[in-house]
Amino acid sequence: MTSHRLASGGLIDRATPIGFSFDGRPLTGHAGDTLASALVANGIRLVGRSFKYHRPRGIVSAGPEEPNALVEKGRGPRREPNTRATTIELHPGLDAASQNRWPSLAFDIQAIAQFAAPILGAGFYYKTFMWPAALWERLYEPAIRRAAGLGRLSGAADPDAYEKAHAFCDLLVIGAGPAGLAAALTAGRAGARVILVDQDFRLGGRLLCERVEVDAMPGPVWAGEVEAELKSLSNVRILTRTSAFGLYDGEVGAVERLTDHLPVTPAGEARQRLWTLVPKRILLAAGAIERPIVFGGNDRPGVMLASAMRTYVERYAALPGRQVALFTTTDDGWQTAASFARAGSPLAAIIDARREVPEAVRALAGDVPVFLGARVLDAIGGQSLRAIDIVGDHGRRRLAVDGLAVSGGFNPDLALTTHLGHKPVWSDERAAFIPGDLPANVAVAGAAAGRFTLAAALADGARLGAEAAREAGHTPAETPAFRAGDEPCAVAPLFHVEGGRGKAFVDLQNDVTDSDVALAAREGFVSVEHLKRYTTLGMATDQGRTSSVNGLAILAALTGRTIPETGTTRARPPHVPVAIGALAGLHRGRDFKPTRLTPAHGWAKEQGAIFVESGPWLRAQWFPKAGETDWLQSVTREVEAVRAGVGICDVSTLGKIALSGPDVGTFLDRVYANTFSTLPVGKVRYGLMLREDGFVMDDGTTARLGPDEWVMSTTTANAGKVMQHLAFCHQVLWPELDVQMVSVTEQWAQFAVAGPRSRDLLEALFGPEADVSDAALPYLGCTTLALGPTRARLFRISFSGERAYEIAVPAGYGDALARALMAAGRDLGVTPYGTEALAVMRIEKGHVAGAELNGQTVARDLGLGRMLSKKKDYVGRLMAERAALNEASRPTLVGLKPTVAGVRLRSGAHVLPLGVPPTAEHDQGYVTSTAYSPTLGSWIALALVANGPARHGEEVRIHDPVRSGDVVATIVSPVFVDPEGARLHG
Amino acid sequence: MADPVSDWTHRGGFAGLSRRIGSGEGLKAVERAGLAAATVIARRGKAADAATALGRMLGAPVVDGGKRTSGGDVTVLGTGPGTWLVFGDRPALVADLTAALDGLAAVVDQSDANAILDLSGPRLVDVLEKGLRLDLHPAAFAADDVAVTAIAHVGVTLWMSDDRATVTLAIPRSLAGSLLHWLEASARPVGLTVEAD
Amino acid sequence: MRIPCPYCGPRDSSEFAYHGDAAPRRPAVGNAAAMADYVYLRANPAGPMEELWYHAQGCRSWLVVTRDTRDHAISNARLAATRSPA
Amino acid sequence: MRYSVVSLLAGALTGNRRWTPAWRDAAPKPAYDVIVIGGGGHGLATAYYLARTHGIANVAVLERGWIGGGNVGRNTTIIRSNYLLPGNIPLYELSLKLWEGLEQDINYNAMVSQRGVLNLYHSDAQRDAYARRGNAMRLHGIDAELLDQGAVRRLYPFLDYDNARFPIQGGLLQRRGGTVRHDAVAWGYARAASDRGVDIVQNCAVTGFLREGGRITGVETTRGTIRAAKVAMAVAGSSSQVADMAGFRLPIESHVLQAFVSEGLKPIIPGVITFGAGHFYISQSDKGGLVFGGDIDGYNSYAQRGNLPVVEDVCEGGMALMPAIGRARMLRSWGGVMDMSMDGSPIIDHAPVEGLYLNTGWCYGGFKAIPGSGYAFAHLIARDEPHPAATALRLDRFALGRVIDEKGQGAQPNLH
Ligand SMILES: Cc1cc2nc3c(=O)[nH]c(=O)nc-3n(C[C@H](O)[C@H](O)[C@H](O)COP(=O)(O)OP(=O)(O)OC[C@H]3O[C@@H](n4cnc5c(N)ncnc54)[C@H](O)[C@@H]3O)c2cc1C
Ligand SMILES: NC(=O)c1ccc[n+]([C@@H]2O[C@H](COP(=O)([O-])OP(=O)(O)OC[C@H]3O[C@@H](n4cnc5c(N)ncnc54)[C@H](O)[C@@H]3O)[C@@H](O)[C@H]2O)c1
Ligand SMILES: Cc1cc2nc3c(=O)[nH]c(=O)nc-3n(C[C@H](O)[C@H](O)[C@H](O)COP(=O)(O)O)c2cc1C
Ligand SMILES: [Zn+2]
Repeated sequence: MTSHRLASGGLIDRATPIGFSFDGRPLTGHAGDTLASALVANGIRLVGRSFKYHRPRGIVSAGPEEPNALVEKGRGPRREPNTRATTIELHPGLDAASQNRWPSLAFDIQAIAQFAAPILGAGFYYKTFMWPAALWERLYEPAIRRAAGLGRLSGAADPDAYEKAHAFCDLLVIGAGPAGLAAALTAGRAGARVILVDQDFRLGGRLLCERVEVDAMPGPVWAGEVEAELKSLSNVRILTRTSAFGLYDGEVGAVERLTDHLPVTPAGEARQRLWTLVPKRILLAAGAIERPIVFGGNDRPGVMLASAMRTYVERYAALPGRQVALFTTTDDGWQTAASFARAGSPLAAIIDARREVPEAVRALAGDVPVFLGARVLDAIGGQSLRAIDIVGDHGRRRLAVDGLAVSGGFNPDLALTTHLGHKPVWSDERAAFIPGDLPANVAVAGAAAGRFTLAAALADGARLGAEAAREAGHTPAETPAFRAGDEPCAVAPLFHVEGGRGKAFVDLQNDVTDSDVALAAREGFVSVEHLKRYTTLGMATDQGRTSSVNGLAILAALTGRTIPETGTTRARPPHVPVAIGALAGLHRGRDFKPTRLTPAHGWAKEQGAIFVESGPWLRAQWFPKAGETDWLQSVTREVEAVRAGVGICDVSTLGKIALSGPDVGTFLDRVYANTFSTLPVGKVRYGLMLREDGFVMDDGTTARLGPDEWVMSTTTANAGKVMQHLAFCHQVLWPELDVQMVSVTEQWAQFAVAGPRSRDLLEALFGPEADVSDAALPYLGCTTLALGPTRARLFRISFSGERAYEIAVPAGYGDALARALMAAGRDLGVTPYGTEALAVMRIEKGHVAGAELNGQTVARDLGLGRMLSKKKDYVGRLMAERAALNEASRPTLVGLKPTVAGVRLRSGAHVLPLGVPPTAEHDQGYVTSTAYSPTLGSWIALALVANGPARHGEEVRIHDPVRSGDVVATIVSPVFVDPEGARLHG
Repeated sequence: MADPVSDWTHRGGFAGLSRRIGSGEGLKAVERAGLAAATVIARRGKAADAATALGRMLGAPVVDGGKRTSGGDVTVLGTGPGTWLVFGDRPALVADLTAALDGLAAVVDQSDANAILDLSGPRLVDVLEKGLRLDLHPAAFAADDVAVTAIAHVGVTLWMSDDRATVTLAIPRSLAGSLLHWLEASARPVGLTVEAD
Repeated sequence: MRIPCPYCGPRDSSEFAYHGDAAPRRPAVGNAAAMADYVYLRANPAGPMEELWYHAQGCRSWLVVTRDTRDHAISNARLAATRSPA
Repeated sequence: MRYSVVSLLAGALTGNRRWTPAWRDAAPKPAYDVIVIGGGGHGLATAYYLARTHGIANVAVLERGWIGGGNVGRNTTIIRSNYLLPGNIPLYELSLKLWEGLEQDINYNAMVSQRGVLNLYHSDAQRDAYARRGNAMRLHGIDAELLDQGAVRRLYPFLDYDNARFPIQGGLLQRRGGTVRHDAVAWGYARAASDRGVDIVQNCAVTGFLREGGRITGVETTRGTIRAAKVAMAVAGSSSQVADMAGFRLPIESHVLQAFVSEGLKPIIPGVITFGAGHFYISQSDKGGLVFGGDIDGYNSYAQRGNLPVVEDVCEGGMALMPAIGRARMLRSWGGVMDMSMDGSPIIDHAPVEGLYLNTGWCYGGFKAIPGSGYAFAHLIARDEPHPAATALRLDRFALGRVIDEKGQGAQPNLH
């Protein structure tokens, strides 16, 4: 047995010893322990250092509200900083270390900070470090940053997996103490769908920590029986190790720790699971958190919440001290005296600030020196408590103790009810904030509602559980009356004992003292929110669970206001800190976003394609051949092959929308800037689509394959946006139009076949029966032809400027089509080409694409002004006609050629006149797209330049300071290759 | 010249993706390949008539709502107002629909647009809830309900068998690999078998 | 936030795309000033507001949703296509 | 009282009892030369520069709650001037220059920390867009560096370079960008303005306007009627509400943006990083918290809080960018109500009603603009002509088509 473990009792498994280590020291605990209880059982006091003054600190609580006992759990990439020792379930091999200290926990150099405390008061940094200005980033700030912070991240990628899940229920019960268990059982028995969550690994809440009986059973036994019955109900789901952390609109966020308590994460299992719970009703039964009292030296290791002391004794059979005194203002504190007495280690003294204590309460203590109407002024000690100074009617007195249990009242754990903006209200009677206005579907039970007795908790749970069941359409057989005692629970509020010599901490973790609160008040930070921000009170990892109320009570006293007048700060999610990994779940690394693959992806991979992310898609960027060492070499070869012979390119990623219905023509006339109602069957037309604000949204082609069979294509990037826009136009603007449309992007695999020999390839592909002659399929024609077992759509359109076609087949044949095209073109030297070659050729032809359709350009800027119909209304027309958008000085599309051959142009460079300094006033535009043109044997570019079309022939400066580029280029027509368009037909 | 058109193999979205993860027992995913499919969108004001015509074709009433109706080899899924996704085990599905719905609805071939998986097994619901933001409890989701929704950022159309033992997901075929990746990650602890085309 | 799609039932808001106030109606042809108002000016009320949402990952309907911008409470949702013309 | 090491030491020796309120908590007078509505960063800075630069000290800042309780006190503290468009750049650069001398000017350490802002790119197209922007900055005399992947790796070795869905190719770095302690900006300006005679009036909500003829001559408030020769509004997310009181509509929607802070950690992230393939940006506060954020929730809201799906979206971006933060825990999340404009750029202009001045449309980027905006707004109010750095930020630009649309998203505020 370890030094402070009781010989019997508790809910630990004495048969299962567990080895673990703290700061490298090997120790032993038991199954059922937390790290904190195991440390207590081993007599370890000093567990951490405080944030600012590096004061020695010990364990204060037995739950997630713990401000002090934060440790780094685990090693290497699994190291988890700031983990509360009070919530770590002990497991074999657990390796925990203290943090924020150097060189060691016992001897921490930065502890000298506490001697400078008078100048390190609240907000001191706002008042200094201003001179000389340059030293802030170089000296002061790095020093502050190093001293601040708590634990360390490993710096390596988190090796564990996380997952997410959704669940739905009639009633979500948060907290499985007596109130939550009673509610879940009542609603569950009635047949309601119940989810019961508790952050603990064992159900029961305070029942596990108190000597109480329910239905004549010891608390833990009753909890076990209820758990067994709940588990037998198929309509009830129990989630242990699960913290509900946030109330959102209609949803509750919770995080389940799946494997944190296991020595090693089983392969394939996630570490944690993020739950989104969607309940019809929520019952908050989260209990209450005990409130400490602020007095001198109240941070000494050994000073602990009275209920936490009891928890260690009753649940974990671990004795937090051998000479323990109690400082209380509550009846409940006296229960701790009873626990210690039962454990054979009666308290050294009881100091109750109240002058009168009911006899029944006094009886709990047994034969212990009691000081009524007294206070603890100072706790004395260094790394461990040695004595306390008390004052009272008897005068001043020093008591030698090694532990001090403190009970200042209870704060109902109501934060979740405030996440949607509702505020709790102060109750003088209970000396606590209790539920005020609540969200519509939320109820609160038990200690969380400020009803502090066990009987009340059970009754609340049963009543509200039954209510929720009824609301969900079930009839509870009867509301069970759980039998339990009504223990005394009076409180006389005491927040602060003035006059001590030691520092009196309000916020233990952030080292905020009573004098910091006083200083803030003096300096005008008298709004609670100002107080919080100026002193950082309540901003630590515990979010003020044990400090906020004391802080505002002290502020209230200083400013002559009541507590309700002073008000509370706003609580926010997450209620308990949640691993960022859990909030991300699966979606990291390559799973960050889904990946779309074209039907012929496998074929392209076989061809050795280099792929590029294109929005959600992966597209073949180029197809390197053996011996090619540089992308430009491959791309140049691909371009030359297309321009000289024939190439094929997978364009399946283009958005495709099927349209049908009598009003398609009218509809297209309204959504496109140019006219479509006149498009004959068998024809394709290039279309330009504007946003309503007049700027260009997208371009593409629409083909009319039959009288009522239209298919629109969009750019890859804008496919979703255009579909949504068309649905808007149809459903919101013109529901009277009889138009049907649906995306068919997935249905069709599509390949461009381009080059002077493209028709030859088609002839080989489709065979002699098919007529792909220019007469049958002229430029901008379209048709449907049999191809193998299917039918292909054939469009004669060209992005490259060459004679070109696009062939579409049902996606299941996409891979076959690629292979068939390669086979049919073998003798023609068919060359697969990727998006780079595609881009080179469109730049050579002056076709605009994503870089020019950047949402900042109007049709006129792109040289497409003549496409804007004057004969009809369409989306964007009126706004595009605004004078400012038609000024010649707007940057307008031009081509650029370097004056010196071989010089490279880069997109993003700006265009300036020659012979002027490179300043903003001379900025005349920028380069949008560049390529090495094998056809011209030169780098070329498209650019948007002020007055561009009027300046062909002018030499300009292409200024690219971020890449140290500065070259001269000539403004030319944006169409570099075949301006007459002869090749389209030839 | 070799006949380029000789080996036109049709490939499903999950082609080549068969696998077994862990015990393989918790969940079974079987690709349903080769189904013909079409989107049917009622002409303006003709949703009810189109539903009736679809019902006639199936021999079971079809409604304008998120419901599944099966008849013979054809399954009609309501996917939006006046819109249905129809699956059928017959090559002529699109032609048959076009004939049956003449003047009532647009019929658009989608036979190759979707990759379809039948999911079944003892841990079906446990795995699905890791991606689906829908309540599949019988009280909330009837056996003939259809949902168009998303799993792990992938759009899905979901329906189930009458005995609720099989849940079918139709997803855009380009995303088959991504969906499978989610499925693998989610089913790994319980085991997964994928049988693809 | 769960949006009660009239076709699909209640769904998580992340399935929807937002378009904002449903009150402005696209003006008739020819009126540039009215069009600029329609495109750019918003009442942006703090309180109940009718607004357009698109069920992008569901039935692909545009909805008119009545939602209070102060607390996100949704009191109604209907198909935009069935609302009366302006 | 002047703040310095000396005063700090003197304070310490006297038990810190001699400190006085940082600013006077004034009660409203019946009339002022200028009333500034809104005790956020912009309002307080405006008042300060009215007093300091234009000698107009008979000014009241009316704040409905406590100063700094709005967006100035809840943002991710990033400052930078790496803007693209000529309409925007001068104002943000003016602002950055003012940040650089702010602490000495107002005698308050707001912890202006020029630790560098790095925007990552993940594709050639994005690289070129950043080159365009970096070049625009350089033409305006602003520092900008385009880094390749190797250089980014040297700065931030723990980003996901090798297993990423959208691999990092490089970044645009502005070394002069960084962070500033948000609350200190409000308190520092309030103190400096108050020292120059400005009345800081808290718990005073403007509920209506006084008018004579067509002109605004004062305001109705929860603390009575107050007259003023000029009334200036700088109420951020509440702009439409206040405009409504004056009878006009704005090209503004109010949207909620969430922000997040982790538990305190030892320094790991030296500068500010912005993910280019998702919505995520992050820095580490001097206290050790990772301060991060992402996209707006995307719907109109005055609730000052957001929802879980966006929290998840932001964290997905975070883990995709830097999987080393998986075991860091999110400590707190909150929301702010932003004045999202129709082109994503701000407005500093006369209001359509005489006597009223308009400062709005800062979207989720107005913190960095506080000194510059306050300076330019004070100029407009004092001289009735726009400051040279703000000539493009006009209200009529929407009707005219002179929008300043950095992202090219058009009149859809939730996309900016
Ligand atoms: C989460 C978040 C992150 C952000 N991150 C950044 C960032 O990293 N970098 C950046 O540059 N910007 C950022 N911003 C934006 C920036 O915070 C805002 O643009 C800027 O603070 C707005 O100006 P302000 O400070 O004057 O606003 P606020 O501080 O909101 O001030 C407006 C004030 O007006 C008051 N008010 C409103 N109505 C009335 C009335 N009727 N009567 C009296 N008073 C009234 C309000 O109470 C409020 O105090 C962020 C914003 C948020 C919400
Ligand atoms: N006499 C007194 O002054 C006094 C004061 C306070 C409490 N009590 C006793 O405490 C008990 C109160 O019962 P109860 O059921 O209301 O509370 P409880 O404290 O017994 O149970 C609350 C449960 O909620 C869980 N929980 C809290 N927040 C959670 C979250 N966000 N997510 C998941 N789980 C969460 C806790 O782990 C705990 O198990 C009674 O036994 C009562 O006698 C007495
Ligand atoms: C840069 C920055 C850092 C913050 N750091 C912390 C912190 O360490 N701890 C904390 O509790 N809150 C922190 N906050 C959040 C504030 O507590 C608060 O949530 C925020 O200012 C919004 O106010 P509200 O939540 O009261 O509405 C921080 C906020 C900002 C803007
Ligand atoms: Zn829907």
